[in-house]
Amino acid sequence: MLGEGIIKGMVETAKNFVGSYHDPKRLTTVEYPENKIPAKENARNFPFLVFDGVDADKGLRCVACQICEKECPPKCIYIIKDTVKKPDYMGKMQIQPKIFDIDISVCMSCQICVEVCPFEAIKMDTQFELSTTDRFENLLLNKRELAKPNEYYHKIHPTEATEVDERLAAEKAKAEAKAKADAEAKAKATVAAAAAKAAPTPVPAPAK
Amino acid sequence: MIGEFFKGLFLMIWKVVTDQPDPKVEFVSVFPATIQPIISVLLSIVPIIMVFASLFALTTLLERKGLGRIQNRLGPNRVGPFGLFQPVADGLKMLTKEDIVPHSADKLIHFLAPIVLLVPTLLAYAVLPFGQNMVPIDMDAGILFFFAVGASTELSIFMAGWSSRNKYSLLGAMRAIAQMISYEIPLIISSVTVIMIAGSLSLVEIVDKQSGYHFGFLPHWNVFTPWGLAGFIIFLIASLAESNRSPFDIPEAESEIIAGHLTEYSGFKYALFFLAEYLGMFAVSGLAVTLFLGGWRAPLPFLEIVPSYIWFLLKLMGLVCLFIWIRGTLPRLRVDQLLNFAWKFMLPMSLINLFVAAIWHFTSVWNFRGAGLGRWLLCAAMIAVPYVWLGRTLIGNKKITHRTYRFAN
Amino acid sequence: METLDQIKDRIEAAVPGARLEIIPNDSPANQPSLLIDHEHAVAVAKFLRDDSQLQFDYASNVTGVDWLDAVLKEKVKVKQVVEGVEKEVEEVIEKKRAGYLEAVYHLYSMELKHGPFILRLRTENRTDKVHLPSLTPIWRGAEFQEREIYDLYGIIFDGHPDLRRLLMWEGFVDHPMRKDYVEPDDFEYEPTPHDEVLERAKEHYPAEAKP
Amino acid sequence: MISDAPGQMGMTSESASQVPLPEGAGQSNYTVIPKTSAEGTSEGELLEVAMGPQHPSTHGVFRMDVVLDGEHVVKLKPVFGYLHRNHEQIAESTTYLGSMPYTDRLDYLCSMTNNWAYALSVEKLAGLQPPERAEYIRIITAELTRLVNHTCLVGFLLQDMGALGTPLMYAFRERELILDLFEALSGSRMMYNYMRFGGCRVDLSADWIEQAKQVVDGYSRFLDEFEKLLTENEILVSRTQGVGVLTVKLAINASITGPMLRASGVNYDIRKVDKYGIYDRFDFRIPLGDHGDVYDRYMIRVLEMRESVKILNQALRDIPAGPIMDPKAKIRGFRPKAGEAYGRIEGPKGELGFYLISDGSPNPYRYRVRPPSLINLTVLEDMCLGETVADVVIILGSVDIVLGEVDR
Amino acid sequence: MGITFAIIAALTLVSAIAAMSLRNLVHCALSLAVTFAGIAAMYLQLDAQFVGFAQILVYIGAVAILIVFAILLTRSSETPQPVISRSWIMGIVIALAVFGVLTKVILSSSIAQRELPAKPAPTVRQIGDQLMTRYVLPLEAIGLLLTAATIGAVIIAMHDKKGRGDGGQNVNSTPSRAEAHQHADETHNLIT
Repeated sequence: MLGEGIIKGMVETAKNFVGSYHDPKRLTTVEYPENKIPAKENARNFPFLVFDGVDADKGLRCVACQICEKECPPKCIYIIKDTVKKPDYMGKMQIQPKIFDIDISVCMSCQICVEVCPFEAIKMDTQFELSTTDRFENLLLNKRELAKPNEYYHKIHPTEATEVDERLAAEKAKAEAKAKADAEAKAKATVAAAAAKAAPTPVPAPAK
Repeated sequence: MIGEFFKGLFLMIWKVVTDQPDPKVEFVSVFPATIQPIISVLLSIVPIIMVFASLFALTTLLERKGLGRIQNRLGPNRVGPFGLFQPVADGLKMLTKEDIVPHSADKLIHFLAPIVLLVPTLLAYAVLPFGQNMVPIDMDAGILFFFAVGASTELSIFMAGWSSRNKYSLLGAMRAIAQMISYEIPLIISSVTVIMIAGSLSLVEIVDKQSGYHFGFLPHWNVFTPWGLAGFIIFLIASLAESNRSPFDIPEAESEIIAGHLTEYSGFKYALFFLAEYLGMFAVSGLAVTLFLGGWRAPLPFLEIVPSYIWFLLKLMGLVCLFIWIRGTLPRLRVDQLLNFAWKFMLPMSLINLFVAAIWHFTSVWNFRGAGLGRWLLCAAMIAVPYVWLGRTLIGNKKITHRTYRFAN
Repeated sequence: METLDQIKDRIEAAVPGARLEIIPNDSPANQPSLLIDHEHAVAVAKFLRDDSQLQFDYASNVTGVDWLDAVLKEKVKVKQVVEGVEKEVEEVIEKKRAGYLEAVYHLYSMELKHGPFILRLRTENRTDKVHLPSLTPIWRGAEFQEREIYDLYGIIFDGHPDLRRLLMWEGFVDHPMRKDYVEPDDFEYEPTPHDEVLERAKEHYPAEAKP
Repeated sequence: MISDAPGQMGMTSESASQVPLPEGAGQSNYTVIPKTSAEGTSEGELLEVAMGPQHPSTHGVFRMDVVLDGEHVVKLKPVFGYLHRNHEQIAESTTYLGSMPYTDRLDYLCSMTNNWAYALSVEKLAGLQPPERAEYIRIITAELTRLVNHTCLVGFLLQDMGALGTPLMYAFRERELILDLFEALSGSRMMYNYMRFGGCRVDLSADWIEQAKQVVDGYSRFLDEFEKLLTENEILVSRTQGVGVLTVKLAINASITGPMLRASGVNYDIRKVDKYGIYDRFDFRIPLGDHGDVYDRYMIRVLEMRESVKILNQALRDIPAGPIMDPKAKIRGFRPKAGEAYGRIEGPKGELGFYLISDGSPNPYRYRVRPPSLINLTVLEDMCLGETVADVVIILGSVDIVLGEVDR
Repeated sequence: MGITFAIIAALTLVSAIAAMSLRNLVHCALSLAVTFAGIAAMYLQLDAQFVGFAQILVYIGAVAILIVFAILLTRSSETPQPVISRSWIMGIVIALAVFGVLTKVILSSSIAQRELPAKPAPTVRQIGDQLMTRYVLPLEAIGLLLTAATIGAVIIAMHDKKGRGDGGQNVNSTPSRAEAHQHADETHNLIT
């Protein structure tokens, strides 16, 4: 207690001083505009809307179910449903949002919209250089600005996107299979009905 | 006329570079006799201000870079290559900032305070021997002059703190004055040892007394004697406190009293305070170099070909780097601890050191075999024993201990 | 730790005249609580703190709850003679309940390391009879929390050493955590996707809010 | 304070200023209170200083109205509410899940433990049981959070002591590594929103566990370095020992929790008492101080970090494979049965509890946070009386507050 | 009697008058410091370096600060008195009389008659030698006096510290929290 502690401390800072020149582990700062830390795969910033295909208007996965709008804790999502169904990129008729706005000055990047979305339509972006000069107009993103292709989603979150695609494909396959089965069943039913019609009098299973 | 002018100028520069005596003579004689004294004075003043002002700029950069590296950061590196123009940018920022004077402030004193601080600080440079043939005034009572002008800076800090009409400023000023007065005493007493041994108040003579080498390599600097080492350390600690540097930056402790007496200053006036503080630090380090580190003398005989002022500046910058290093490491003391330390440790130690220096002086007549070593050890022991004792009592009074901790499962 | 019933009996023995009621809790947490009356609250609290087997020396959480006037629906099994046969029939009885404010204390014991023991105090109504005895003299830890309840719910704690608003500023009139609290509509206008704020701001400042 | 009787001469009737005023300083902001006879013998007058809300060392927008006698504190009143946003009201008007991201913002240095405390309470309310792997993940993240919080706190404390950011920078250097881990796991560096009722949101990868092991290994080296820099430093020791003493009795009675309580010598750690999660499976000890001063609070945190490293080593070694969500848990349409629950955990700052009352609707009827930072401030005045201004700053630093939690 | 002297003398006089007449005590103290500096400058002009520097060191560095501290630390006695005393005529008469008497005495004394000696060049070494040889007894006496004063000051300061009650460590004695402490004390002994 006669100055050794101070000397020890001085030695420690001297070590760090020298270390900062040869030990890159010590120097954690990154000179930002020139160098950037590569984005982590799980990183999230603000939501965007995924669309399939090439046309952002057609391919939007969002069907304007408004669950995210309800669940959003700071209420930064604003959706107005379109009144008519439009064909999506596969040609299937869907309701799409007429207006889909996200106020990213309010959004707190919590990812709850992503979790509650049953259609895998809204995902988190990693883009963070969003500063603008107008905090009202430029930070209110509309549907056009929010829509990003599925390829972009694959680029920023490869693992997750692949999983999502697989799940969607599986669901689709299931749905198709179901539709097929339904169709077949329907067809059968119609056939049966037709057959039944054809034979107006219920003929009990012929015992003959 | 013009030819002579340039010839004189060239001769002066050549003499400065080669470290020859009286460099100004030829150049000054070019001018008419009536203005010669003024020219001569200007030729002494302008380089001092230029050199130390640029040294100030360099040091702010060095400090920020060094602290950055100590803290594992890069430090400023945006303005110019390696951030070299950062001080310029800082200066421009300071100058273009609005000069805010609080509504209820005492305007005149608020305005005068930075000037009153800066002028004595600059005056202190008048007696420092920067090189073999470079001393603005070789005053008979040089060191006394140094301390006299140093003492008058306290008043300006009080002026700054009081005139701002801010509670934090006033607290800061009171702390600053208490601290500076307390540490002036060990500062002066530790330099008295050197004066006593050298037998002169003139700084030039003090440097002259430190010439020569033991065994051909160990210079005759005061720091290599027991009393000199102790005196140097005491002087260094006291000068840290005098220049309000960490760990004695209590007057400006930002976590307690915002910025102390500087709280209500901005823009150019703040820059002046800043400048004066750094200049004060250089001056007091320069004095430490002169008193204990052999002034402008080279550390080894064969290095004497390097101009003397280079050695002075190198030693000065070495001390400044030490200050920066200390600043980057240590937390700040509390006011009462600071004063306790000054009065209960520094003052007795410096008095003991004075006594030891006297012993050293009288034992110089010893001429038996091993006298040098015996003298050295005797003096060292006479310092070390009170150091340990005083250190223990200082700590013992506050019941400070190494602690062990219990653990529960 | 003893069960709540045992503790209740012991308190009744120790503090004669105390009117206690066990409030059940249906959630899986199974943390029933004890409602105590105003007059004996401090005595009961002191008993809980000082009793050697309980030693609830630590008031962890103190909070308020606002219960509005409500209509409670209770299902009661009633024996009825239906078609000549006596049967148990469920009947829904509607009860009107007057609103009240409630202070809830979660007590633990640092000494014996058990808990929680939940204490409830209820005011008589939500408007004027909102006084409760302060338990800060027993547990200093309740000091800021009772101030907070006073601030946000408007329960006045008698015997609190320093009952001032904690979070809202002095001069604020309402109690913002009450269920019927109406947000003021004089905030600074900022366009939001919903623009609800704009609508309300327009009402408040008809002249200024027009863009 | 100007006497109205003109003939009355004497000291008390004069202008009450301690210092002669500069001319034209009529509306000065000085408030000088003449000392009452009960308070002391010295003739000095008291100076009232408002430290904060824009003071550099109040850790946010916190204000202390301090009355000083010279440099000594004779009265101190904390003033809260500058950051008040009625968190509880917001939570009561949103769904159970919707207030999870808001809990991140309570104590923004330890979002993970906030998440856990809230999830724990809701699980108690709804009767959910997270699977084993999720419990392990929770313990890993919570202990990492404890490291982050304590490291930062020690850095801030030294910053308050005037160490010019060096310890703070070292602390932040290490915190950065943990934040990288958290970012890789949850996607965000501070606002994790990671836990869910009945489990966790994302699973750990094997890669992540390896990285975490490296960070944890490096941490004890960092702690050694940190302690070398500071623990024996004479200035630190003399500034902290014997300063801001909190007695055992007062600590318990004032509901102090967390490291502050243990620095006063009370063996009460909810990890041991409640054994929530699966803390009973881990081997760790609770460091206890004997003096209850700032130094003890500092050292307890350093020692707790070492214990956390121990827990982390065990957890990262033993973590089993398996699901991370209770199959009963629902993300959409979560409506717990009517009832109430109080769940609490040992947060890095103390007991963090959530009290919930459900009325069967998707929103909680009552949602209450028990903020350890606020309640630990109860004894601030008691600790500061008689100490100097410089000590007030470090005592406040050693309490460890985050204004997001104090003001909610 | 150069122009330098005139400037210094004027500055000294003006600041001395200001020190007497200004209403703000701190301004007075600062003016007094300027006066001290002026006197030091005069010493320097007379080539008395040591005395000049000692004047600065002692008077500006210590005495002025002492005055300022005294003003700050004592209760303000800034009474709003009129600047000019009612009996100013009497004051002027007395001042003039004193001035006249002093002038008379000085002019009639032997100092005024004596020839100016050749300008000495007293070095610091000479002063030191004189102090240590011829004036050693007065020096020792002054030293003793100052030591006694220092010890006295220390004793007074120590007494004051004790009176303050252990540096304010005694928290329980403050009334604002006594109540709260009572609650804490009511609790039983606890836990280790």
